[in-house]
Amino acid sequence: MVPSADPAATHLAPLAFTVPIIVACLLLALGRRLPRWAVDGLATTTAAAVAGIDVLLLMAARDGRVVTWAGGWTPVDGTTVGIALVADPLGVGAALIAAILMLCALVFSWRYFDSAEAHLHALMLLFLAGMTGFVLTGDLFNMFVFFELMGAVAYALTGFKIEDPTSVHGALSFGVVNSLGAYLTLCGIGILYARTGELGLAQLAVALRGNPPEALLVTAFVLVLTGWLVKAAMVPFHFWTADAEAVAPTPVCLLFSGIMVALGVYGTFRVYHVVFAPVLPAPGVQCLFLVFGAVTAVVGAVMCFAQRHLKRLLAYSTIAHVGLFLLAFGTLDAAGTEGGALYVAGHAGIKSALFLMSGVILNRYGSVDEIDLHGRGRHAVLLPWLMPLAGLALAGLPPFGLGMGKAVAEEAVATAGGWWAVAVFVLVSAATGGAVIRAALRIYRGTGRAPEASPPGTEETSGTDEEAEVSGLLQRVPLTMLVPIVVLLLGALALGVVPGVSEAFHAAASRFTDGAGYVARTLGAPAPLPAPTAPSGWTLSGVALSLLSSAMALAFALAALHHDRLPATLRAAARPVAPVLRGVRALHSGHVGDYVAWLFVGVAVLGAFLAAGAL
Amino acid sequence: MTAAIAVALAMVAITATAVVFTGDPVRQAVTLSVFGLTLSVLFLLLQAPDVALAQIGVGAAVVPLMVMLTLRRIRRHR
Amino acid sequence: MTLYVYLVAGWLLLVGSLGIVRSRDLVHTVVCLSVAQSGTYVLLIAVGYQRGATAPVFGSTTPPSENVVDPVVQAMTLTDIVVSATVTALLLALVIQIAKRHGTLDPDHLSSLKG
Amino acid sequence: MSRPARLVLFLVAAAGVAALLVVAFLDLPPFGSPFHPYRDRAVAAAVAHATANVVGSVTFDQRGLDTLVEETILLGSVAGAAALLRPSKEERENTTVPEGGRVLEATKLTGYLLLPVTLLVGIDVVVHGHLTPGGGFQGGVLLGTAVHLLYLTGHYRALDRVRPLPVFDSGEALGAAAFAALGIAGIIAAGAFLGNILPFGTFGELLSAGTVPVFNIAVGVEVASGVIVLLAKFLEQALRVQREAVS
Amino acid sequence: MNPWLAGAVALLVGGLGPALWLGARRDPVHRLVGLELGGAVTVLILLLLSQAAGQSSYLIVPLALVLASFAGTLVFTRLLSSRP
Repeated sequence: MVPSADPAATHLAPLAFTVPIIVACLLLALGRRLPRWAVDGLATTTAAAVAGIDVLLLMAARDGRVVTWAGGWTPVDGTTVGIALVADPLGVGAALIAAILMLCALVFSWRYFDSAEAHLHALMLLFLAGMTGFVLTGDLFNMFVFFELMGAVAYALTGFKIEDPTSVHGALSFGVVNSLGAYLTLCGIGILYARTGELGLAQLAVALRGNPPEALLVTAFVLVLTGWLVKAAMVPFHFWTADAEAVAPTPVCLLFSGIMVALGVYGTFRVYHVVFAPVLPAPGVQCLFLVFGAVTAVVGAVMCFAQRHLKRLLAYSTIAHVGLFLLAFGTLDAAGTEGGALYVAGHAGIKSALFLMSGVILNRYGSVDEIDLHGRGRHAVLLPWLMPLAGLALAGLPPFGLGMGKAVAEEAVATAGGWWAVAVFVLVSAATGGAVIRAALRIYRGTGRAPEASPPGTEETSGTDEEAEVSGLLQRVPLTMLVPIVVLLLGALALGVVPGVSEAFHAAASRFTDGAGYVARTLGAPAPLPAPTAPSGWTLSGVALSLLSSAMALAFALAALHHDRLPATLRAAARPVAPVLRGVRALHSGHVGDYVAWLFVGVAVLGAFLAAGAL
Repeated sequence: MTAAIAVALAMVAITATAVVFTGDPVRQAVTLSVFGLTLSVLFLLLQAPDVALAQIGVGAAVVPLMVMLTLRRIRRHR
Repeated sequence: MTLYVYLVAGWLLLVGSLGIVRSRDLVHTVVCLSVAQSGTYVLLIAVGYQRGATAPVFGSTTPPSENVVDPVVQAMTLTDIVVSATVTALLLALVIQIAKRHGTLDPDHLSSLKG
Repeated sequence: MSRPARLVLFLVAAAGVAALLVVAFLDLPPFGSPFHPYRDRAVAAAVAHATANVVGSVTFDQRGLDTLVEETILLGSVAGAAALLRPSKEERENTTVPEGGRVLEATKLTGYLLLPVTLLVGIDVVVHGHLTPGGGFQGGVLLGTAVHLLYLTGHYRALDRVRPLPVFDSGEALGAAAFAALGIAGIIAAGAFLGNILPFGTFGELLSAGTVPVFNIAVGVEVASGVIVLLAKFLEQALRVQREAVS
Repeated sequence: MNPWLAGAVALLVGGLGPALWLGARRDPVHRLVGLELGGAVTVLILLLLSQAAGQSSYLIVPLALVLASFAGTLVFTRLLSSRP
């Protein structure tokens, strides 16, 4: 008999996405008749309820996994026709982050979009349902369907500000690239199904057991991963990200950047650990993610530092951090996964708070162009302190949770990749943090030279014509916008200081990397516990590196603000960088045809890389 | 049976190519409907009447209507 | 035959994508995306085919037998068709708004997002 | 990137992807082979639940979760498209409905005749979804299309009258909600989410397959309403919404 | 190959082929002729295929196609012209 937790706990997983679906239906059916406060209240309560369900599920899954067979098709002798929902701590943790971010986003939007009917709220709840289902399901095709739900709703949310030309343009690029990625994933699923006749992750693992690493598996792995990696914004699948995240309504950006891209990383490694780990040699896969992770991190960091459009800057910093997630999870071991998961959680808090701050700036000053806003925020009270602090935290300032994740991940990638991977971690987080600090100092302190009128027709997106999201600019920041920012920052701080966090993440990570245990538990066989390894947490070297990257972030920011006062030799050394930067920027053309061409380049290179490593 | 499937597949591939290489969206919309017809024949040949029905419903009426209404809206705007 | 059948599926996917890359009109782009998606229908349905078998529909007269094609891929394709129709609708809605805001549908002339 | 550069980049990459696909296809079981393990189990499971259309059984009983999410995609997309096609700030909706174009009398007559036929066939496809090919989605699309024969035969005003949008807006949402609620009813009655809680009945009869026909009807209502709402939004954009004259 | 199937193949080549040819060339109105021909031929092919498979339940497919292709053709006759 399989040890199962409280039988009531098995009903929690389906409820976690069915409840928001039902409430979204009610909002769409009654939306016209309900007053605005009722719509806000209902949506917010639902997000809170989902968070509550996630917490209960997390407690039930603490010591293992909660398996739910939809339709009651429990496997007999290891085979079944049904779909399993498999809740393990890392997956439920991701769902919980999504629900908390959704709660903050909905509270933040109480003063938002006075004209919109209940559509925005219903779409947000459906988006939450999609994200929750994606992490809970244990079936490959079901993952695809939830992925499409996330996608379809996300396209509509991105283009929600129909008066804004950039908004509809970014949404279309997002829609085309993301859909094409999903179709490639479906091809991969079809190939796997033809070979094995299975769709469940656990069943696929059983069917492939003992298979030699043949060409079919390489192709299937690459194709299945394409969709997830497009969502994760890995270079060269990342082009849609900045276009979509820079133009979506702020509460939506928060979810895209805080958790949606991380779910792409989650899907990638969930599929690898459960299905492909026994049949594709680990060194090749590890090498793949080290290389692509590093390239993604560097491209994201460079593009981030080069932006003046605040939301675009944050979007590129997300791409940079995705590169770091890939480096950490790409170690494929429990330590790296623990670091990566902590990093994702810490990043969710900090980056979401930063996006909310950019929303406040947009609605107060009517622009998100850092140059144009020079010194405009001198009289603000709280944000001049919070925004640079968040910038430092993004660079890894202890004791924020992001810093702890960074420290743990650095130690793991040093073992797997070498010192250069640690250097990438430090430099990339310093650059993204530095860009935020630079913008904060410019906007709120007026540091650096005042702007000259920029020549018209420059080839970059500045953010001066961004459409504000409230009717009339705000005179003061309302509490409903301030509280989510503070809560998110405090949450990120708590992650790094509350004792036991590291242990819990380590336990979750060792479950996540234990594919054999996942398969056994899902199909009803007793699962051997993975050998316990020692959790890491804050270490002396980790704190030192985090302090280093925070200091470097500050230095980068000041150097950018006072570049005319830098020594001439330093400026001469930086000169050859300019054409390279121009070249990289020119690739981000906003042209959907370019993006699709790059998508195929990515698939081909991934395939070649993996084939070289595996066969 | 195999011969019939082979012929239908060739027709699907040729029509799809014709749809893609038709640059003008108005003309393309008509050819897209023809493409939908070839797909439904292929599906029935492969013993999938459920799928053929869905393809007919979506491909023969709903999608062409959406595309043509979009084009009309755009033409009116210009 | 095996390679031919699956190559047609792959061809649809690739030629649809080629259409997106070459496209000079966003309506054309959206239609090409749906052509690319039809490659997945053909792949899935072909995977489920069995020579000499009939549809997995027994009706009230036919006695249930094992000699039917795979119903699972057919259910998957149905989902895929629904996704295709809805994504097409969403993208066409976006195209209408792009035409209004930019006055053009040629992707070469859309320049609001660069760098 | 310039057009030629983009095309060359794509063609080179696509050749790589094609190579990946070909090597995978060479390893697949031959086309038409009898290797379908999931099929064998699915047919047995469908017969056990007295569902004659195995595709229906897979869609609503065995893999009902996929379909719940699929219907949610439809709901979200229709709501999303409606939001994207709302009249923007500087636009207004024309209140005078254009009565469109000349249509041949014969076409009009055929349209009138086919409207009830299409409706009946649509209902038949929904109701017999668990027995014969078809189901909620296929029938729903036919139903949603049928109503638009009115517009296509030149009676946009008539269409506007027989199609009170708020009703269909709610109908779509309630159809989707019914699906999800049936899922929860499965927890309450059978202890399993989306469980098949009704008596299975006799194989091949109208009242058989347990909840499958109920799901079919819920989906049929949702899809028919969804198609109507979606096309209504496109029709509004094409025929009624106009930029406000600058005064 | 049973005669029904042979007929279907013949129609596929001799009927649907020319329809594709018409439906993929020149201006929209010419293509529409191809679509109308294709719709009619496809209905026949689907009828023959139902016979060939010996499954009367397949007949719902050509029936649905008759209805949908009537609507589909009207879409173009109505919207290809310049009137609303």
